[in-house]
Amino acid sequence: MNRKVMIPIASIIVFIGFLLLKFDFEAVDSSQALWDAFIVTAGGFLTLMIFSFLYRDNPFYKFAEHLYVGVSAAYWMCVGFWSNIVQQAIPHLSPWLSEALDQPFLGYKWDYWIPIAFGLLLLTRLLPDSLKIGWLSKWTLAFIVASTAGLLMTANLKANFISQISSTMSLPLLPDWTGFGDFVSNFDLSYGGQFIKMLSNWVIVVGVISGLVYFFFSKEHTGWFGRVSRLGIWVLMVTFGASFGYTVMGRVSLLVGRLTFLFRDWAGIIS
Amino acid sequence: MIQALFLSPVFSPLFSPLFSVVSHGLGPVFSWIFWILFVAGVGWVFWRTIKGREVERRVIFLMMGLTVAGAVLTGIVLPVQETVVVRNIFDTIENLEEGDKVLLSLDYDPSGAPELQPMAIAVSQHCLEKKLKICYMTLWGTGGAMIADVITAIRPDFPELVYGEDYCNVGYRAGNEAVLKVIATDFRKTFPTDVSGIVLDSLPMMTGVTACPDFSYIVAIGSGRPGIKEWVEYVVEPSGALMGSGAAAVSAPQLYPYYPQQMNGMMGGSKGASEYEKMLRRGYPKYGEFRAQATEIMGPQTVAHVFLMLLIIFANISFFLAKKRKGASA
Amino acid sequence: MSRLSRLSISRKTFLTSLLSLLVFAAYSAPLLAQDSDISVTDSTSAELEGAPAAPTNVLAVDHKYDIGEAVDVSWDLSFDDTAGMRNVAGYIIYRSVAGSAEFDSIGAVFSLTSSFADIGLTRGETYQYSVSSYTLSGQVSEPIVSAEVTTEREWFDWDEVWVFILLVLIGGSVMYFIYHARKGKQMFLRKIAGLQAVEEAIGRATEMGRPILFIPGIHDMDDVQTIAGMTILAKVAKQVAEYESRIFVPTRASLAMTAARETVREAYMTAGRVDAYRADDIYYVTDEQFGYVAAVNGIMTRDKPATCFYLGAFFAESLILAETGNSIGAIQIAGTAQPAQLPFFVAACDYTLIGEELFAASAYLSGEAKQLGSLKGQDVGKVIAMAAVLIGAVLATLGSEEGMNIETFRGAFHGIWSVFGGGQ
Amino acid sequence: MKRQIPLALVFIFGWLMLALYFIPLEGAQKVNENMLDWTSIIGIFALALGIWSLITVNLDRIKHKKRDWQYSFITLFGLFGMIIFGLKFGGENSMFQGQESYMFRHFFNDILIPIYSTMFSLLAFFIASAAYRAFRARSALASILLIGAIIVMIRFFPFVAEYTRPVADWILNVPNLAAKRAIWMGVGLGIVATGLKVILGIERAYMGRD
Repeated sequence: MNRKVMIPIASIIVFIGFLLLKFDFEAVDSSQALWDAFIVTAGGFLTLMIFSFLYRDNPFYKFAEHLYVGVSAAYWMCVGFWSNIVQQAIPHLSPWLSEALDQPFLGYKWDYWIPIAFGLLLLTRLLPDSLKIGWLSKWTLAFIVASTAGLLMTANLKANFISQISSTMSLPLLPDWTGFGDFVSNFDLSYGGQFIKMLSNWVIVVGVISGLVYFFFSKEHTGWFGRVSRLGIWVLMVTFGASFGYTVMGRVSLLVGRLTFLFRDWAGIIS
Repeated sequence: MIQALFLSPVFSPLFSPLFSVVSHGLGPVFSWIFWILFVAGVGWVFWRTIKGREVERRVIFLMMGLTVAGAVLTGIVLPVQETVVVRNIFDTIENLEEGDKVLLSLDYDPSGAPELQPMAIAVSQHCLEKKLKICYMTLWGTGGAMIADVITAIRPDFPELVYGEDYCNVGYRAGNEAVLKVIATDFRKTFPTDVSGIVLDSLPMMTGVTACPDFSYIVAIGSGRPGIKEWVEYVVEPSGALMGSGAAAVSAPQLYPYYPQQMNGMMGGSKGASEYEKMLRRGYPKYGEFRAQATEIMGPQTVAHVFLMLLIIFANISFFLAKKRKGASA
Repeated sequence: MSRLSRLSISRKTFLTSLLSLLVFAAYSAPLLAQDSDISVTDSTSAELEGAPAAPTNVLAVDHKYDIGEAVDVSWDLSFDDTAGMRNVAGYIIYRSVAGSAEFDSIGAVFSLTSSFADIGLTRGETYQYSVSSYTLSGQVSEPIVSAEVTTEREWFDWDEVWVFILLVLIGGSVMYFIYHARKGKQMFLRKIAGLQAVEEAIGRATEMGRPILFIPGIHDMDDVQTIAGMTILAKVAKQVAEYESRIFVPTRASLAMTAARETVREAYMTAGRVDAYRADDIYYVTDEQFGYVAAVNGIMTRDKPATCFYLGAFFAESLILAETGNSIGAIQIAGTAQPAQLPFFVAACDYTLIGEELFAASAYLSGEAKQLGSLKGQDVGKVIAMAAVLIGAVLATLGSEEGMNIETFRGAFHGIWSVFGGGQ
Repeated sequence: MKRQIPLALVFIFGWLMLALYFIPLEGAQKVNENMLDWTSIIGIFALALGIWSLITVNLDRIKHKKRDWQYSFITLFGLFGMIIFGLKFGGENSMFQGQESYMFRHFFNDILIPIYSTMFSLLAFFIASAAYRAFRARSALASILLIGAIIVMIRFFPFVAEYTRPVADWILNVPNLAAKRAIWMGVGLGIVATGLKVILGIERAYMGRD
């Protein structure tokens, strides 16, 4: 027997062995117990299959990957179909369809025909090319892209542009300033101190402006302009480094979650 | 015998400030084996670095896996330092009055759960200790399961809770930002019923709640879009509701700009969660260390951090050595 | 050089216009606030035994700029809230409908709050409001009644006037420069490192006989980043077609797949190689974020693309993709407007387009004059932002100093600030 | 015609959506809110195209016995299996209850979520290898990246944290804020310009030709 046959068979045997280990033979509801055992066993095996990708691509990873793709695609399609079409659109389109699909009819809403019509236009792509109406699908594309572009322009201008400007333009460059003498005699390096406050405001104002200069396209980045733009990219880089460092924590916690599952729920090593 | 040796007064004080070991781990013998292996592995990587060889990525993967696995198995717990950003949330809830309503939005899925679920649980426990009323909701389709898990986790501590009076779950509505836009002014328009179809008006705790600002405090715990940013944009800014948040470590830095104006506090990643757990533990000692989920995660995280820092240092040593060698040969 | 000098003139014009707008806003803001249908009702001292002092100056004003469904109620804080007994726990707001003397309680706010927005009213109806203060022990002051107010509809949302003005300014300059560029005006543009590498990277893939992988982000066509990614895909695909190489475009979103197919087919047609176009190389994988990542990882390790493009909206998967790409030795060019993912692309990819550069890239690559013109329009937006930040900082600084006669500046600053939505 | 109508649609809907933002009109807000519903309904039709593509690609692979064609069976098996679980028929006692079906929900929650979380947790490994490679003081920019990362990373250590924490917090709160704001402003401008180009029909690569 070659490896192509041996590996799947061996895996199935190991899987069933594990399943038996996890199966609670004293359970009242044996089908429920079987399902519980199956969930834990399969979860653990699939976890290991995905981890095996770290070593290299292999049949186990391929198995998990292909299964994942198929099942998740179907999952999102079913969820989308039931919640967006059946529960959302149908009850406003036709009493007959609503009844057939067990949904309460909620009254006609003509505007739900718009997406349905555009959706059907999209499906012209599925018709044979000889019909030559596939181009109708572009209407839908045009509709979605244009209306979301129109919506996003204002929303983004407000949230990303105006609100960022308005929260930056209120920073005094000399906070709590009562004179140079006071500044020197009360010099304080603590976090809430005047010096740090001042430094922070300067860094934000200078950082924002130099960052914007870095993004400037229509002027060559040379001379003083180049120096400011250089400062801008430095600020960006410090930030990127810092964000990267900050993220490590969260990523490791995900691994901890997985390994805890493996050790506790699956292998039962720790309690 | 061996155990007694490791637990002897000679050794334990040496390490007690560094870390302690929780009861469910594999015990001190294993911890020693683990630390020896860890040091040996790091030493080996260092040796290769000195000899000017790159460390292969698989070796890094293996070391990383062993480090975290070892730390999980030993159950290391490290001391936590509190910060004001987290304390603000704790204090806000601490200062609310009995019967006040809190809206808890869990906008994440199982991948965010290791970091965020502990926050949701700790905040829920705190609210219930203060006899506040909690309304759960989610903007993520997968969030319903998260809410169910949180409720299952807190129920045993509060057996007397009555659904509809002390807490309720309005569940998920599709529409992302649109949901927020609407509930900022009209809660019932989007959530006419709770998750199981009960009309909201028939739940005693929801009388008087017409819009988001009717909640004394909103805690949005989220890991992406729609999440905290959307809460700020579509609820806090237009309606002026008081909000605190819990963010995944990855998105926390970019949410800092909203603190303290738009949200009065933020828990960032498991670090923030473990801080909250610590505060909770101090105020309500019945929440022991063993039940603090985020605190448990912190140990392995820190060990992984040490490893990563060492890797970066080694990488730079090897880089400079290589440069020097190149300079010498040229 | 004449080109540059003309540029600086236009910039000056924009700065001046912006400044004058800001000053205008600063002066008009107080005027807007003082509306005619304001009523002033003076309160007398508390008549009820133990009750707190009542609030004063209760105003009810139709909420401007809406469809006529809201009224803003405001008042001056009770004497016992800020000073005096300091026992005010909050305020209760009552409402009555046109002439009826019956006031219903419609809401309450905490102490130190002096406004309330009543929403969900009927347009054209006349209402009257009254406000009382109350203490924790339950004593309520006499209610202070406002004048009548009628809800009105307006046709322009003046709350959003700044969005409108900036949209006109920025959109206008984008269109202006597009128009100018169309007329054949040459424009200087700085280099973007990642974009210059595109052609080289495609060439390298062709030489090595390996395919090219293009990921247009994980969002659908309702994200502008995806649209920017598609425009770049058009240029990349055209070059791929010319070099007779092969391109894979797995997508996470189904509409993005449709768009990508149109894009690539068009590119192949332009290159005159429509017969080489393979629709099956552009395919939908799954909506599941990490299911998609798992599949793309598989494609990378099995097909070993020599070049990987990641241009669009990315989330946590950014690093998984980039590291897997790195392990197969691919040249990687990434670009996204997600600030949280930029660090990973910067660390793991050869070239990264940061934020706005992603949107600029499509214009750069197209090389069309009208596309390039828009970049200059974007720069005008940056000048506005910089000017606003600088002016704001200077005004705030002056405003924080004591003893200088700068009341005018201060007033102007607060006006601008409040109009911009600050200080709320 | 084929070319003009989509461009006209783009123009009309683009300006309409833009204008509705500024008009306080019952209908305007309704359209704004409905737009999201509409997009998701159209998304389902688009998904049909997607699923169709997934099926044909996999069938093609099996038919031509392309590399790894055996695995296409697994994808198709998963796909159709899940679709069957997601069907709804047979009344209340049937095991097919659409998305409420026991098997449908649990298959996803209990089998696929583990894969999902595991994929996500691969990041812990990749972040290590990326850090090892990228954080070397090769150039001025790389050094700055390195410094930023190091300062923030040591803030988590219990002992040094006392001293490094304020610095790290400051970096995360101040320069980080400045950089993010600059990026956001740029992105805002980029989106406005791109949106405008889309509405004006200048940016239309996504629509192809013919």
